[in-house]
Amino acid sequence: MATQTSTSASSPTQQMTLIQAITDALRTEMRRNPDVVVLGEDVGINGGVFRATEGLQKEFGAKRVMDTPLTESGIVGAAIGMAVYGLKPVPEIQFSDFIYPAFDQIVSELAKFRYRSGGQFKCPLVIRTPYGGGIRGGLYHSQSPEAYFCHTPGLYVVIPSTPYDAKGLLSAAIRSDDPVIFMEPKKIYRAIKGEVPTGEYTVPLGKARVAKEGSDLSIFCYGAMVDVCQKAAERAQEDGINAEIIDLRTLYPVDEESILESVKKTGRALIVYEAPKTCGYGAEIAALIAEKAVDSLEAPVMRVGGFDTPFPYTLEYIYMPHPARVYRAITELAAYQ
Amino acid sequence: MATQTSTSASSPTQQMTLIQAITDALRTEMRRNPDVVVLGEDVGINGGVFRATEGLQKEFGAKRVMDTPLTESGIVGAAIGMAVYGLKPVPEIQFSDFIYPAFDQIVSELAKFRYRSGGQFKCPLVIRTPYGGGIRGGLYHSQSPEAYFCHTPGLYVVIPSTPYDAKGLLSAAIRSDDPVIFMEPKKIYRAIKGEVPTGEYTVPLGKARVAKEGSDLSIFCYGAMVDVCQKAAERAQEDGINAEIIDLRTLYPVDEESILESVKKTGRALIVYEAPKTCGYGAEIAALIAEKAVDSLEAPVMRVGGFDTPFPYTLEYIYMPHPARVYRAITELAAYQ
Amino acid sequence: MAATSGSSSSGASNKSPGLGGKSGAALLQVIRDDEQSAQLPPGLTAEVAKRMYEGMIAVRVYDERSLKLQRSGRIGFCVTSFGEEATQIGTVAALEEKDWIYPSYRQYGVAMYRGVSLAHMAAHLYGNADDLAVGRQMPAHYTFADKNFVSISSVIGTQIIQAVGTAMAAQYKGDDVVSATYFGDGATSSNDFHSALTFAGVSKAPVLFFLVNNQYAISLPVEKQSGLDELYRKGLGYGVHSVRVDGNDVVAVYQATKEAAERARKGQGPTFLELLTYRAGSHSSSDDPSRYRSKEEMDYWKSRDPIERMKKYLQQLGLWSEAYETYTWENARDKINQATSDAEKTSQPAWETLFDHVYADLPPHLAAQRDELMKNESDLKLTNEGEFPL
Amino acid sequence: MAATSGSSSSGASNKSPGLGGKSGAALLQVIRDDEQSAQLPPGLTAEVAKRMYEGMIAVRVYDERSLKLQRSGRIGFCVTSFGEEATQIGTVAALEEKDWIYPSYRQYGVAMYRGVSLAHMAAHLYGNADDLAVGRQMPAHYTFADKNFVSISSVIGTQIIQAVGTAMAAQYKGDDVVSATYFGDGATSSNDFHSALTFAGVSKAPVLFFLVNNQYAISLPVEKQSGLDELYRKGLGYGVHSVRVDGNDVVAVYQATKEAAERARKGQGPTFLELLTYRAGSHSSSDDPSRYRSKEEMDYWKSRDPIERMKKYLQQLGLWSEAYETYTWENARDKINQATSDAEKTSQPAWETLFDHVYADLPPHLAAQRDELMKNESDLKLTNEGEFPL
Ligand SMILES: Cc1ncc(C[n+]2csc(CCOP(=O)(O)OP(=O)(O)O)c2C)c(N)n1
Ligand SMILES: Cc1ncc(C[n+]2csc(CCOP(=O)(O)OP(=O)(O)O)c2C)c(N)n1
Ligand SMILES: [Mg+2]
Ligand SMILES: [Mg+2]
Repeated sequence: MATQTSTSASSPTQQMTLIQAITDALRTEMRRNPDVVVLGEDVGINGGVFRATEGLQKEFGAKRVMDTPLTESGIVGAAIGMAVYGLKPVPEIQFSDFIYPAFDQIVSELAKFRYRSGGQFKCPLVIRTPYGGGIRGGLYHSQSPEAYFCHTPGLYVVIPSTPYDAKGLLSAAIRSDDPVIFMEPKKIYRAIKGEVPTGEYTVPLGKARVAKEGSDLSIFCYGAMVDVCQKAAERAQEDGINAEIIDLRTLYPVDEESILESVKKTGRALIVYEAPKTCGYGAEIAALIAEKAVDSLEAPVMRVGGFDTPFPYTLEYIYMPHPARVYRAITELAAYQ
Repeated sequence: MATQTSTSASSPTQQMTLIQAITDALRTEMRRNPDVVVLGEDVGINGGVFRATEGLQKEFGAKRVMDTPLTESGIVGAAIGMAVYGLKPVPEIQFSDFIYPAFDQIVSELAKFRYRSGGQFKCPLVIRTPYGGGIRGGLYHSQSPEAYFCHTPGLYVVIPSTPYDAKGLLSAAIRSDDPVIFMEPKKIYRAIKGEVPTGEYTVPLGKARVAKEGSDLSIFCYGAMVDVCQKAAERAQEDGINAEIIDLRTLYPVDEESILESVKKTGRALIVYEAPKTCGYGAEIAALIAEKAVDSLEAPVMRVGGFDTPFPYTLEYIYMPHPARVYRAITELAAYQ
Repeated sequence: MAATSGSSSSGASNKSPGLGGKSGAALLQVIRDDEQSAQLPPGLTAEVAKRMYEGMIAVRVYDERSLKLQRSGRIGFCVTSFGEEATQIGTVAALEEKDWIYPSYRQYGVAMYRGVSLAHMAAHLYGNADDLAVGRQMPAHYTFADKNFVSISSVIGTQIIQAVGTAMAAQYKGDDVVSATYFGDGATSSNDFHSALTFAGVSKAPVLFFLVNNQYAISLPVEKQSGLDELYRKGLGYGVHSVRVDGNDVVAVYQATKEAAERARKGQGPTFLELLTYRAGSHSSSDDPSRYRSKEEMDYWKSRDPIERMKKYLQQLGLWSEAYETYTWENARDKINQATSDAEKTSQPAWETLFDHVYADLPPHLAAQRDELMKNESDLKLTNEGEFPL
Repeated sequence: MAATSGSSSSGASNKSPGLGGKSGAALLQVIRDDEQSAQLPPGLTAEVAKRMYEGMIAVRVYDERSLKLQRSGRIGFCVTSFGEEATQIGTVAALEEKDWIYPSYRQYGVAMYRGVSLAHMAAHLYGNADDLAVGRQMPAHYTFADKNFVSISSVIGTQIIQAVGTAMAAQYKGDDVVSATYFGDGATSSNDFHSALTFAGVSKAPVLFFLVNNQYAISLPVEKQSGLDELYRKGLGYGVHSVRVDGNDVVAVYQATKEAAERARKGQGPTFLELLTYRAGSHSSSDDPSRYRSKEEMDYWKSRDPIERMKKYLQQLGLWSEAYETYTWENARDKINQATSDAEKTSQPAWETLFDHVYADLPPHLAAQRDELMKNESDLKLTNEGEFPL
């Protein structure tokens, strides 16, 4: 069942942006466990190009917060070697568009290390990487490659949409015994604020979250699209359409139960994601529903995704799913007879 | 509409295995166009580890059939530079499991070159690579990474299942003005034979093929799975279940029309593929059906895929979809009320 | 490359705060600080020398202009190449127009020297309807097919091996074409630096590798990028002929390039040229270098400004006058200001263009997506407001 | 590394048909052809010398056995390391048990020397239920965590950077541990050769790079793999201390490794060791080398067999006898034959094991897939017959 619960301490909270929550998670986990190390391009003295690691090198030193040469394959490969030895590395890939040079290390090595060694070795680590559009980054600073990793057994894929979840999920990822691809919706790094406990807590991996309860149709989304869907759903609410929004949070392995439960309740499903529509992550959710909840369906399973083109610069506002587009899909879906 | 047609010449034919048909396509296109060059690991004097390029270096010389250093990123990157300049390279990646070091060149460069330059530059080329299980290759000589490429706008993804199609599709790919990932089902390289015209011909990209007509349910598959599905369907026929088999041939962009037409006719759909089930290519076909043919559906859209684990060695026979498993899915699907 | 006339070993590397160079290898230089009178090296005409000077000024003016546009919010992003003008102009001046260029985002000066239209350059800064790349890439990702100036990727290093592929293709076709690629010190760590040098070492294809060592990859100083003091030695690890050049000395860059291009044309294979320079500006308009480097260091390198050094050299040669100086700067400013003002008035690319150039022909699924967009959203009042990217 | 006692420059590289080496750099050697009497170099005891000899013989016997099993169809595939025994045994003998090993598929001899159970090795050849990797990988992909012998990937080169990561981790933790990685001449072209050397050059982590230059990558001779004659120079391109060693001279390999490991332990950073050898057998059981290399070349290298050379050396030292020789071979054969016969009787891994070790805990979707498999297919008579892979 989708959940709001967490192992949250009843500690004091503070207003944070999503990126502040991420920095706070890193700081908190590094204080807690001396084996947690951070590495990546510009993560040290510069604090990361988005400032996610701001202040960490100052507090923990250059041996624990390492500026690396410009090789993503090297960053991930070295992190694997560190994790195999027993450290808990949290490498940063500056933009998820630049994760492809490390694809071989991720898909061939990171994901398969435990399996191929019969459980003798493992390399749990967390790759943090900002993803998605909305910052006018054009082709190479906007991509959403989550589907690739969700087709790669051995990995967890996690995407937060709120500051609270960002800290809790990242903390859980760092404590996990499995490798996690932790993708951060950079569009809302600073746009979304919320109360975040200042102490330690985790939000469990593998559990979706009901972002908005509803009964007429179900929207499945994650990351920056949660906010877009919320805006669209609010507008639809004015028309009397009561949409449920499920924030998937962990994309892989996904919380199947929460998805099917919601669809069985509403009979209608819409999946919203930024990546190119074809073979995107939304395809899996649609397929899951078509396989396991087809008898509940009262309408086609709809997808709103990015167009099947590379990501543009000037016209990104029309490329990315926006509230008006999602709203239109909601009304169509609700009206379907 | 799915098609059997092709621009086949009425030339004489010859019995060939699938891999012989591939060699024949390369030879034929190289004779036809001096700009076609072949490069890869062991493709020259050794004729390729599967012998797909056997005899080519002898006929066309070492400048046209180039043995390269051991770097897939280099092979694809250099091929892109050749294609940008006007050659038509046909690089071979020895096993598709080793395509990941070239993932960046494929996803960031090959797929986006035309788009990012506003059509000023293009780099049409054909990456040939054997894929799939069935040769006892274990984790790293068995993978089916097609879904990754089908989520990458700018690419064509093509997989033949018969010698006739292998030659015709490869010839079409080499003549295409777009980059093509041409994946070869190595399990059936030598297991499947057929009549192949010895002259030039092409089989059009973007068109599926009806491998078996039927009315009770539709099976969508490609590559080595076509034969598996055929065996399963024959068995089901004995039970009076008349399955239609669509061999997709071009996975991306896919022949949507043929898929929807078949499902509308049969009302039942099964997708069979070797890759890990989750977020595999079959998810897209299922999603397509759930989106555009939901009203025709009389049963859940079923998928038989590989398990969501890495590919095993000893137990590959139980990992890969086999006729008995597909047969069971067919009977379940046909019986669904 | 010992034969470059006028070249000499220099102590510059020891004086430069941001520089390794402990072992003090020969750095090719022509414009020397201590020279009282100068001579044009054989093969360099006064005309080309002046054209290079003007070329560097044009790049400087273009950078000043685009930074201003970015600061005032008129364009979303920009990259500058302050201090690196000589690495662009000295190289391109020594190449022929038929030679191919695989640049990184910091070498648009190469295209400018080849005479691309400033209107097109400005259109690209704005990503407007006249942009030859149809507003798809962030500014600084130019493409000029008619100048053999290949489309730029943001992904560091990928162009290096492509340049080798083009050189191999030219070799295969028997064309008298050299392929040249530019990349930074950071890029030397990328996968395709390695694949490129490997392929070049084996194929002996006619390719020139211009390593623009500006001593930083965003915030990372070159000492942390490599265990080597002198990056030109990287080329040696692949059996590729390698030289180290003062990248703020446009004449030395020109000379070294000429010699390397000749080698390539004669079938003597690739050359790896380290052009030692300094990124005098910020990495991009999103970057704040005061976070990671000292004022002293920046000041030192300001004193090594390639335009200033060339100016003195021209003065020594008697090729310079006040009027010439004034005209050159003003002329550049006028043309560039004109181009950017025009570009500002041009509208965005049409929405339909989103779907062009994914493939040679529009496939059915993209036609459907386009039609749906145009049908459903063209009356929505959507605009491109938002934050700016890194 | 000039101080290695007994080392000398050799002309071997010029005599060897498969070898570049035009510039004839010093190749470290201890066992010299022309030596009439020999001495043990300081630091090498007679006991270790003999243990190395026995270790090489064990590898040879293991290879002969696995090839026979493969030829007779009892196992699906095998890799041998004929002629490369010294590169495995000379290195591991000079390391400590606490040091970590990141091997390629051709260095199981390293694990054997550390005393792994032959039963486990044989189980892996068969991919049976006793295989520590649960029958998931093709033969030659051993894993022995208790010997710090890390899981092997088929993907060329990926382990090299991982070894550096482990060395950095040891450095971070302050552990006195060296990380050693093995890879071939082909692997020097891989992405992660480059990332590894880059990271090592900068971090100065305690890592040893053993480049087993057996002069072929399947069919590709090393001259086409790199533009360099002497691959050890690759290390210099990263500022990493580099040496070239006769890889068929187990004593030279031992000496060079000892010295490199000491440097690493003292915090003096990584060493890159080219071990020059020759792949005397086929690439794998799927390969036919007669397609791409001459009998003369193979014969020449047979005359440089590392076991034969060590035998002569031991004879010169008076450490050898007929009885010792006979016992050593027979003992190795007995043990290995016993292990493989036992392995043949062991059943396959249970089907359920397919789903283990994907994650630390079995997630719901995998539990469901497992249960479905067991419910629906366990009464089907499926077996693992089929073709063998490359
Ligand atoms: C593969 C990749 N990784 C990371 C980045 C982010 N990034 C953009 S520029 C840059 C530094 C490049 O440094 P260098 O190669 O020295 O070129 P310079 O900017 O100094 O001209 C980085 C890390 C990228 N664009 N591509
Ligand atoms: C990334 C990658 N590309 C291709 C292959 C196929 N392959 C297996 S071994 C090999 C040659 C390796 O040569 P080398 O590194 O010299 O090692 P050797 O086999 O000689 O020990 C190739 C090309 C692979 N396993 N991985
Ligand atoms: Mg730089
Ligand atoms: Mg080799």
